[in-house]
Amino acid sequence: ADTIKVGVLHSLSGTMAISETTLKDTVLMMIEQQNKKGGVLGKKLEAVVVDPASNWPLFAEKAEQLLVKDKVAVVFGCWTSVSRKSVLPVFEKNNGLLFYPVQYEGEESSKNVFYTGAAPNQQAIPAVDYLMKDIGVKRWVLAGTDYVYPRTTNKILEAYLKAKGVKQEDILINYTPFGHSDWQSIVADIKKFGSAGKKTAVVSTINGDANVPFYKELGNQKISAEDIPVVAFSVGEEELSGIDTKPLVGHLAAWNYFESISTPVNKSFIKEWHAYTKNPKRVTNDPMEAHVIGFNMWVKAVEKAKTIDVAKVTDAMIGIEVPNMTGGTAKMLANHHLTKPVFIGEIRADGQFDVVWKTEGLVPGDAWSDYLPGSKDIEADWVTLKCGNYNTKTKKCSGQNYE
Amino acid sequence: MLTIKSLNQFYGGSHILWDVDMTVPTGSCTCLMGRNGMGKTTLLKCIMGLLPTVSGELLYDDTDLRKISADRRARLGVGYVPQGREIFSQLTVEENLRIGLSASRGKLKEIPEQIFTMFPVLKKMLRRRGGDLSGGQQQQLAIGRAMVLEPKLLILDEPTEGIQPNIVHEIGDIILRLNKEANLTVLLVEQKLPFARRVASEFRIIDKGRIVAADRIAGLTDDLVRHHLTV
Amino acid sequence: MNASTALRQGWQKVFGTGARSERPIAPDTTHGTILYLEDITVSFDGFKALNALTLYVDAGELRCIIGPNGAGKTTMMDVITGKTRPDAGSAWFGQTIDLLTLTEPQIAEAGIGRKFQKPTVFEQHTVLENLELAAAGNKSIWATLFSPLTAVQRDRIDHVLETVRLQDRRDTRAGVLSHGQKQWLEIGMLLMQDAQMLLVDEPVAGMTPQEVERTAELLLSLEGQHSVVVVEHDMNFVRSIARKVTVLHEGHVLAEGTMDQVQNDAKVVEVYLGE
Amino acid sequence: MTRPDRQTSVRSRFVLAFMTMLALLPSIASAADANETFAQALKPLATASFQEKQQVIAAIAATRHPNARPVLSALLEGNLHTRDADQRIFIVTEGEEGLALTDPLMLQAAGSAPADEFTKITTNNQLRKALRGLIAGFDLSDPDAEVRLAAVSEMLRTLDEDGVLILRQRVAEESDSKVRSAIETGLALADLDNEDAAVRLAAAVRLEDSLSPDVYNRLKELTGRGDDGAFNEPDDQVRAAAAATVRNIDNWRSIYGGVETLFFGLSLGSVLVLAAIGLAITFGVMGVINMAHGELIMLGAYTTYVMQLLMPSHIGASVVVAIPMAFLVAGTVGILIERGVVRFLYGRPLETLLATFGVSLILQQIVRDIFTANNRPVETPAWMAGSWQINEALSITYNRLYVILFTAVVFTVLLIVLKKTTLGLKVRAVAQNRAMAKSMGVRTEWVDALTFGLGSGIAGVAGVALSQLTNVGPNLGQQYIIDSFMVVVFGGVANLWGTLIGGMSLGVINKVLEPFAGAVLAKILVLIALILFIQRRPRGLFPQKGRAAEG
Amino acid sequence: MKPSTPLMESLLGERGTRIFLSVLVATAVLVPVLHLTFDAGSPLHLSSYTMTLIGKYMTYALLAVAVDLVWGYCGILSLGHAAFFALGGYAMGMYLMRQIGTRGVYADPILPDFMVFLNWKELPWFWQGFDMFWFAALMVILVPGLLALLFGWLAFRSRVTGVYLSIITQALTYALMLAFFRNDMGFGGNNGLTDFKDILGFGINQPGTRVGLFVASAIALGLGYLACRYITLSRAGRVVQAIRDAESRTRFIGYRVESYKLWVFTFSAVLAGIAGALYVPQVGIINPSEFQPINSIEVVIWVAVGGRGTLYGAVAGAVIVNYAKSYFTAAVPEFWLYALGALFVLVTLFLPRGVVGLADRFTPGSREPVPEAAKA
Ligand SMILES: Nc1ncnc2c1ncn2[C@@H]1O[C@H](COP(=O)(O)OP(=O)(O)OP(=O)(O)O)[C@@H](O)[C@H]1O
Ligand SMILES: Nc1ncnc2c1ncn2[C@@H]1O[C@H](COP(=O)(O)OP(=O)(O)OP(=O)(O)O)[C@@H](O)[C@H]1O
Ligand SMILES: NC(N)=O
Ligand SMILES: [Mg+2]
Ligand SMILES: [Mg+2]
Repeated sequence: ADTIKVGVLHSLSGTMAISETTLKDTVLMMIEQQNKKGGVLGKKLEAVVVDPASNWPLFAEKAEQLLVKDKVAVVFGCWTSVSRKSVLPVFEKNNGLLFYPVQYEGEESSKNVFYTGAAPNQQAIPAVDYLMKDIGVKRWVLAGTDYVYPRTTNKILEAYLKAKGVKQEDILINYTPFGHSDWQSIVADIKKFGSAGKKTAVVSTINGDANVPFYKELGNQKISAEDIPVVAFSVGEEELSGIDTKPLVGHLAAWNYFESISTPVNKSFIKEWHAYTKNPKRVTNDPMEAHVIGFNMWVKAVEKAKTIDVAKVTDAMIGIEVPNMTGGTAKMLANHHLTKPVFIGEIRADGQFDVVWKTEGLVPGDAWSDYLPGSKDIEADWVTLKCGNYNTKTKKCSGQNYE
Repeated sequence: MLTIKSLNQFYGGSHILWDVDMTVPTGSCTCLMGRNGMGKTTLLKCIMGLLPTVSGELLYDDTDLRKISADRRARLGVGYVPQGREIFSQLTVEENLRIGLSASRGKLKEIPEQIFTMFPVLKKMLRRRGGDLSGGQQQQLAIGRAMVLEPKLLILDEPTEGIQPNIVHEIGDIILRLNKEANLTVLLVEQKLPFARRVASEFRIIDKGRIVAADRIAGLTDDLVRHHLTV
Repeated sequence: MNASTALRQGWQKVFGTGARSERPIAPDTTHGTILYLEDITVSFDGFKALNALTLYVDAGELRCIIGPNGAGKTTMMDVITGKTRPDAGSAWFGQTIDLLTLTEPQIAEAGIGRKFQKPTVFEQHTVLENLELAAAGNKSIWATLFSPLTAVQRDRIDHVLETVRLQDRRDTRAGVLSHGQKQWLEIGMLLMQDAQMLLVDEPVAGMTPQEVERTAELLLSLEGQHSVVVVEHDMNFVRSIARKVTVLHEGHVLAEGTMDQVQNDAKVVEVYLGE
Repeated sequence: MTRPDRQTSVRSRFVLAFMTMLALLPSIASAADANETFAQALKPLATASFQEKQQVIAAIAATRHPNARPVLSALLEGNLHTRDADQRIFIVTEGEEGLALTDPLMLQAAGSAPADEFTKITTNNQLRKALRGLIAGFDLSDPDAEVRLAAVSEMLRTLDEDGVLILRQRVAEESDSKVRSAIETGLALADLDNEDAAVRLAAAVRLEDSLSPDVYNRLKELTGRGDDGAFNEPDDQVRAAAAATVRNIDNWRSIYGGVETLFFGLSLGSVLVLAAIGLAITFGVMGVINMAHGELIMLGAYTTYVMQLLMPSHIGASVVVAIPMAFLVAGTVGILIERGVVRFLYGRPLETLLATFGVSLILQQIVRDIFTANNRPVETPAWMAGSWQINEALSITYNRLYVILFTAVVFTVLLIVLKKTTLGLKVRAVAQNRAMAKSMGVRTEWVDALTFGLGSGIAGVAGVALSQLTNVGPNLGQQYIIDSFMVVVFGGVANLWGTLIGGMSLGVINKVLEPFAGAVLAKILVLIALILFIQRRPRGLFPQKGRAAEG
Repeated sequence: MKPSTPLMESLLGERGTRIFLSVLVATAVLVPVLHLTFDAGSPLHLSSYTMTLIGKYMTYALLAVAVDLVWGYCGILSLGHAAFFALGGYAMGMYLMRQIGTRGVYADPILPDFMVFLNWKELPWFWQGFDMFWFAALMVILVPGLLALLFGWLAFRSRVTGVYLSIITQALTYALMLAFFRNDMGFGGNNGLTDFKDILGFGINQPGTRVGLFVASAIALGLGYLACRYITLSRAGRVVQAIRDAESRTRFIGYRVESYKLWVFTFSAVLAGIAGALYVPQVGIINPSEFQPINSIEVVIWVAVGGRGTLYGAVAGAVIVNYAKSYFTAAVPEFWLYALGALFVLVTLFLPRGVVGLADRFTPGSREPVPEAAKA
């Protein structure tokens, strides 16, 4: 073929379209720009866009279609963990290559996937450190949507907090279903929990659509960021652009990227994005940065390997460095995760974030959490161990789904 | 009042009415007769506009009914009492009667008292759901309901079916009275010969979708009856 | 009790279908009376449609019931067939069967068939299928699923088709039949059921005089083997078949006797017959 | 010390300075000196870290300079900027051409300049909280009692020894009884630390009627034992008084908790009713299984958004204007659906399901193409924001309150239309027997279109309300369609009252269960209850009765 | 195929059925052959993608046939059949999960991965036995069957009909969805069950296994279809249709309506469960979104598109709608909802008897158009 095909596997309809449509556009923009630069290995890139429609089995079907029928060289896609889990066997079976751009719960490292979003240690732990040390939070509400990412993150946080001496009665854990829209009782509970005289914060792993009514209710029940700050891991600029942010000023989010971080790279990226979408108000966000990083890394790896052959490209990927958009460098680690800076931002009235804290340097992504009993002995290393889940105790590699 | 020329009607593939020619003279009480399944109800529904007609003419005075929807026919003064009563079963008796008010020719505001004089049982049961009435009560309601329209032409499909004898008799009186005094033209489908003979001034016989006999009621001979109305 | 009987009994309990072939219960008419209705009262929102109605029907009798519209005739049939539960009173089929404790299909199974006032047939089924559905026999799932109609049943269908003169309509969908044809079909279904007791609500409504005559003949022919209760407003028809006539009025029996007696009863004339 | 609070240090420094200044008042230095001090205090703001800013603002407040308050509020509101060129600080307001500058020393206009030459002096939560406390210190002597009351409440949020001092000063002068009472509560709280048991007792008694969580926490602590096993409060009497008050608050709290749960339930219920009530017409009365109902709600919500875009400076009014607009938009689309699709399907209700499902997919995608897949921000007008604080244990959010009232209004209007107008009668007649209604002269086509339009319009109106509670996005409709059908059916098809009672009771039951079972399990339990309830009443809460309904 | 016995004759005595069965047999033979005998380069090669896709459609078709049986023939509009499908799928998924054994990422011999990282210490009781295929297979039938039996028994006994029944079936699947979403339930929460390794000892991604699953789906569809066809042809089938059209009338001629309904409902639920069980190993995941109420509604829509009340119509509808979905989401990913939406609207307006109605229209001697019974 005279083009190299790039698969884009993001929901354009259904519940996840809200988040994923932007990522599709991001990849298309990257492809367009790369083609302007002459493509890759002298060939133009050609995007193959499909719509898995927020339907998890359909993700698997579409992934297989991209790999088997369209024979794409690489796929950028997925948002929810379940969609990733659904396509994982397909990528392993057909030896495909997936770039997954969203912060997630960790506990995974596949030969065929590169995780360009944050692992829990690149988001949750630093955020809690900040609240504990800088804000003096003593009481914790861990509120999340009931699925793996919040469950795991909260498990990790709970273990972490307890290790730091927080008592059980000072932790309130609450799970709600996807799209939960009636937050009255829960917010009232949080209010009560927070009125016990100790500084209280909410760590929110509430996902997607449920956030809007949640924040609205916070505002209406007059829970201000000054009294009970909420730090969110799934609320970025994109989500805020759908919320009236005035009542939310001061609430927090932890990410590896904020649109408001003013670096030359970021400024020019935002400009290109506005030009590409023909919408000067279109915001950027963390998963977009992840895709940009992932895309640039892939291009670099292909050029290094001089082929699009998946095995060679995956080998070449490790150690690749590309600049991130906040002034640092993203490096692909042997566990298929990245090094990332962590920022805490406070929501501004205009829906952007003011960075109020950041980590000293870059945090390397950890696929297997050190705070979970089941996974603290597991390691991922695709260079020396050639394994995504190597048990350092039993010295065995498990869970491999290929060959 | 009503002139029908070469009317044809089909249900799906089957031809039900064959070139029906029929007139209903103004001021008459015309009785349409025929065995079961010969197309009487079908013909009435065509006149009312509830079934499409494939070809033919349908004149009401000088208006071509075929171009007009059923509800306009009703507002032009065609009242219909269907076979099987077709009461609005979840509406109360009163509501069943009120439906016709805004379409009545006199733009009535209230249900005319005359209806309750005809059918006193309706007055007693104003608040009851139409569907709860007994069969005969429903039949009375159906007639009363059509009367609210103050029709010029009243179409009745077996109106005495299921009604107790003394009220059947009364209905006969009422039809006669309306026909004579209020100058109401009546088109009646009726199986009961004595009743037909008593109230009708004209008769038409339909057989296998065709009109096979038409005359003054006096001309309804036993021979005709035997020929067309027995099995 | 071993596992398989337990399983079968479980199945029967849930799906309510044993491999019963004979009637589970049959009316015991040793006293000559097949239907006992005593002090039946049915009220709707305070209105008494039946008011302490007491009525007995003899085995093999042909009984006519007349009465003004709204007298409670149809309601009475509803009570007998299990459609309406009375507020008070008792209803027995023969000596032993308490109708008030049975469901509609159990009552039908016990031997009471009914023709409705408004003809109700299975509109999507053909005439033949309608009759087939009504055919007497084992109506359990097992039977209908695995055993086809018997030759006897098929002969019976042909016979009934002829009786109701719908032979050339046998493969027509019942829904397209005219009103009168549906009446006949329903009578046919009643015949197929081969019930001990037939409740016939206004069978001749919408029929031509000749058909009325034929219906009368038909009903008379059933007399003896079957008990028949007929409700009609067509006095000519009633006269032609009447043995004993019961007049209902406002939910209870106003008069009972031969046609002549009833016809000359002043009260009956006043509320029902007119002049 | 009362509380180990971050603000303590800031406050104490400020109060110390303040007290000193009060003492020195007669001999206060010249105005020029004062300005100089103020300018000096202000200067470090330009470069300070968040930590340092805490001290800087305390110092600013301590100057008691007349401009201190305006400067601090400017900082709080994000209107204090530094000029990048010379690090000078200005109070700015956004003007037509860049920023309008005000000199903080003189409070005089200092021209305007392009925005990109300035950097905002940022604040964070802790700073803002401290700022509010400091500003409140200035407001204690405001002539307006409301302002004073707010200032006291603000101070109570961060009360410490120094705050107590200020309040003690103020209480003597305070003329307004409400303000004084608020101050006294604060002081009584402080008195609980007094060494004199009698004072503590008096304070505990003084707090008897309070419902404040601060009081509760403090008293609760008094009744307990410390780590060493000794009572936190050595005096029996004080402890008894405290315990009594704690019990009292507990009692009231559980009562108000019940009221709150009921309110939550009614408000959830009214959302369900609003979403369902249009369906009660199109489905309940007309028998159309309108799968696009949710999308009609969605259109109403988007209409609200568009109205806000059209009248950005009248957000309060935009929501009101959106109501008739949403009715028109959704109603018109409803009529189009009826004329274009549904009317060919009367008598085939199940096929309306198929066709309207198709319509709903199309509507979703249209919205996605026009407004993108993202949620759209709909602002809450000021009059709907916040909550009505009935007392310290009970507050009711305004937006929910309005939604409940709104539901009541919509319901009443609809009830009147259906029960009292001939349209209502005709609708029901047509729904039951179309051919016969025609024969009675009813213009069925009109009635169909109007009724469907009415039901759709109401759905749109529901969308306006929902836009105030939840996401305005292409999936909005999908969230409510299932619940809507459930409510209508639970209530008993074709009965408006059923929809009302059904929706409300589902809401209340859900909210009563939620505290015990959690949100998910509560919902599951409600669904199971619904299934079991239908066993008891196979035709819903208000079934259609009579012979006809039995079939 | 030549009908040999009278039974065969009547089973196959319908053109649609004959066409459907021929196509099915041809597919069941040709697809594996094309897949296995030609290698990837050959133009005749049929990719595993295509085969899996067709296999998936066949399980959907079986689900559609099950729904058509209850809805098209018995008039029970079940908006909960996706639940039975999903339960069958979960039963199979649990078996597949347990087959992973120590090959999970945490290498726990007993606990599935999701339990390990959520800190579960032992296998919950309801996971016992699923390591055995026969047990799982039994559960595939029993779980949906017993649930349908219990639910149907409650509902039919109280004579819940029409929309009321539809809505409570919907409530059932909705409640199950919420329950399965809960991680505490022990079914893997939102992620569900995935990462399967093998089935009956064969690697789940091996071409041979894939072919096996494909053929099994074809056989299940064929047998399920014939069973339903047999039922609808039998006298019981006519009773069931009578119940659909006039329930109370059926009672008065002596049929135990509740028992018939319960039986059909349960049977249909079992078919749905089997379909789900075959679906899961082919798509590689089962999670609570399969319980979404909208899924059940979609199944009803497949049936309506194909033509309610004809079993082959249900099959056609399932395949057409799902193929359209597969095709449109790739060909016009940004506009496919317009296409699918328009398809639904147009089919309703212009093909009142579904797609097969269109075919019948050109077939001489087919039954005259049936005006739909006006009731749900
Ligand atoms: N909807 C329909 N579809 C097809 N055929 C029909 C339909 N309705 C009636 N028919 C047929 O049309 C013929 C005429 O029916 P119609 O109801 O007009 O008869 P009728 O003269 O009124 O009989 P009756 O005295 O029994 O009421 C009958 O043979 C009937 O089977
Ligand atoms: N469900 C109900 N609700 C209220 N009233 C009812 C109900 N069912 C019947 N009725 C009333 O009970 C009375 C008896 O009705 P029923 O149908 O038994 O009369 P009938 O003797 O069969 O009359 P007809 O000869 O007119 O058929 C009537 O007045 C009727 O209005
Ligand atoms: N990986 C997430 N955020 O689902
Ligand atoms: Mg007729
Ligand atoms: Mg009667």
